[in-house]
Amino acid sequence: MKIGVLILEGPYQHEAADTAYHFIKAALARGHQISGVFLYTDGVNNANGYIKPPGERNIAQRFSELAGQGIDVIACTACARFRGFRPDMLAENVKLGGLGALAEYIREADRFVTFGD
Amino acid sequence: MKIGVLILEGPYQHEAADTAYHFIKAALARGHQISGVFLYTDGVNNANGYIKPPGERNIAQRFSELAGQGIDVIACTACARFRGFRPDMLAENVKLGGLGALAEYIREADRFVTFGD
Amino acid sequence: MAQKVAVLMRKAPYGSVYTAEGLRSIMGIGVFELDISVIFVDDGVYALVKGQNPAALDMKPLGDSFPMLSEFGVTRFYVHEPSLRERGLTPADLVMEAELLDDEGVARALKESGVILPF
Amino acid sequence: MAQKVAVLMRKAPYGSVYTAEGLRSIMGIGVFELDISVIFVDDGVYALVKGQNPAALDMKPLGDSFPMLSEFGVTRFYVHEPSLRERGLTPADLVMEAELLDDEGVARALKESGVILPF
Amino acid sequence: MLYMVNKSPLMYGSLKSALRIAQAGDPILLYEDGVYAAAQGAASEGLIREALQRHPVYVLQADVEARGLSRLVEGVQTVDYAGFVELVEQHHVVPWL
Amino acid sequence: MLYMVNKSPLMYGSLKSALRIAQAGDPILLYEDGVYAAAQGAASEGLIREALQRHPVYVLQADVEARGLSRLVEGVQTVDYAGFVELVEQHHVVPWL
Repeated sequence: MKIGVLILEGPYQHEAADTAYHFIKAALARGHQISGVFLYTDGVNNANGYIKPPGERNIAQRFSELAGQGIDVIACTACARFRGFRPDMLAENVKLGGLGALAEYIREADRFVTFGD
Repeated sequence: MKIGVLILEGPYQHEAADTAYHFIKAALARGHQISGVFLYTDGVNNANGYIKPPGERNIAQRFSELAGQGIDVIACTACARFRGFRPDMLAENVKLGGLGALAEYIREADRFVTFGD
Repeated sequence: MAQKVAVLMRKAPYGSVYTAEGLRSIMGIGVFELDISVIFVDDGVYALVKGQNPAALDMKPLGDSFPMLSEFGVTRFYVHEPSLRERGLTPADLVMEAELLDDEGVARALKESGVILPF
Repeated sequence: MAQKVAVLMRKAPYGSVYTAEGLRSIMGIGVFELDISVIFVDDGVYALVKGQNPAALDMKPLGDSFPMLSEFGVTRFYVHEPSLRERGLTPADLVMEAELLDDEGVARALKESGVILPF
Repeated sequence: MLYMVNKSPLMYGSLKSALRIAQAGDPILLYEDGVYAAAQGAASEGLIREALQRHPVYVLQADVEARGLSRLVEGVQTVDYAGFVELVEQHHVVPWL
Repeated sequence: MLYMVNKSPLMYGSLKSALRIAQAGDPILLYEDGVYAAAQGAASEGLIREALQRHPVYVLQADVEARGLSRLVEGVQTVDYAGFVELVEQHHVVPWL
């Protein structure tokens, strides 16, 4: 199946980005495809490549790794401007994009799951 | 009176930083002093000088302005590292600092108010 | 056939950004051949209350934007009637006409859409 | 005399960062001559439940850290007994001994501290 | 002590929980989404009427206006941000987040 | 439809609200802080027992373990992330955030 994912919260403050990651890993392990991961509102902060949590899980790196495996991970451009998130902050392989990407992930997906608070 | 302020949420996602700002302005207008504003957990994101919300209130600018008036505004260093918030992102006059600053604001304050979710 | 999407609004406006971003997401994806309905349940019904004025918060009013979604091809609006009633509201308190649904009606409206976007 | 601070824990651990940061804030400010008490109310009591194991979430366990706060000079721990009972828990389920308080006891503990830090 | 509640009463338990702890005479400030608790005719009206028997209850005006709340339960007092500060002058603060 | 609930039942109304809408047979997944609803002896036990009359109820194992929940209400089924995915294969998803 193709599964689309939307994330509405940033890293660490809420469990949403963690749950999304573990879900995506399990979906891939079961042979599914991910039509895309759209990072919306505070969710864009999960794409911040400068995240350096001493001795803890690195949430940005997780999404960067997923993107490195060829999964589309897009952070909302407008949300990024609201949050002072600049293109140079993007974790490797993650991109900025508009809501058209979300629409595309929805259209392509057999299932769509949102993680938030 | 001296009033200390703690903010636990970032900009835009929750009203906390808005309420804190309007409260601080009103406190100053009534002749009070602010012992300090400590930005903790996602609250550090209120200090992001790159915030550029097209046609909307600029929450980082608000805290930068308060800091420019001589009010101590400190964003938690450790939280910043967790969130990929680097020193170059700091809005003017806002500083990074440890929990010692929070302790100081508490010790000096006649009243202490936390804004969060 | 266009993919059906239900935007499920369950949160109150202004206290958090979700109502505003739910609205913005509808405008953003509405132009891309999706068949969108909007369902207001629980505190989500507050989004449609008349007379919202967040000027003192320096925010933009949200209520009046919902009727304008018809310009984006969105015309199906559903309100969970028990949620409205429990909040002391009637359809006359809302900025627009919407189809009133009971519990089962909401379940049906959700089921008709394969994709649910919760805000 | 040291300023009295009550850290008020009302939220459940792991679902959000507040428990972890409440804990960290106590260690961070505890070294600066503040007289800190910790009050667990509502879902906050879950922070003290024995046997927490977030290994599969790749997070650090929190419960066992609270007893260690005595190293930071924090020795007053209060648990709202009705919150505990409503969650099917007893003091034997907790990682440490804490003084059980009723509604009025919590109000009194809060009142004794001029500063409340809510997490 | 000033108990501050910022969540709506029908989806969140924070108002009920704050009222359980607050002692008679302690003022309650409803702000942000907490102001919905003061709405006339809502299922939460009984809770606020009970609260008014034991507490002064305030709502923050900017939050009331933002949400288009036109009919408030009788006895609830409206304060602006200056009034909020005045309450903080008079009381230590318990943010019931 | 798979109804997903991630909030604790005593401070948040989301489980109650989801159960009001979900139709008989719709599975309910408790995850994140939602897993507390499956705790034996909690004031929410009645709600879950009622839910079990009409719905398959699942809890996410990693979240249960993290929180040290040792006694679950009988009838609640535990799934790991793979089981979560399996539920998503079988049903469209309604995240009741």
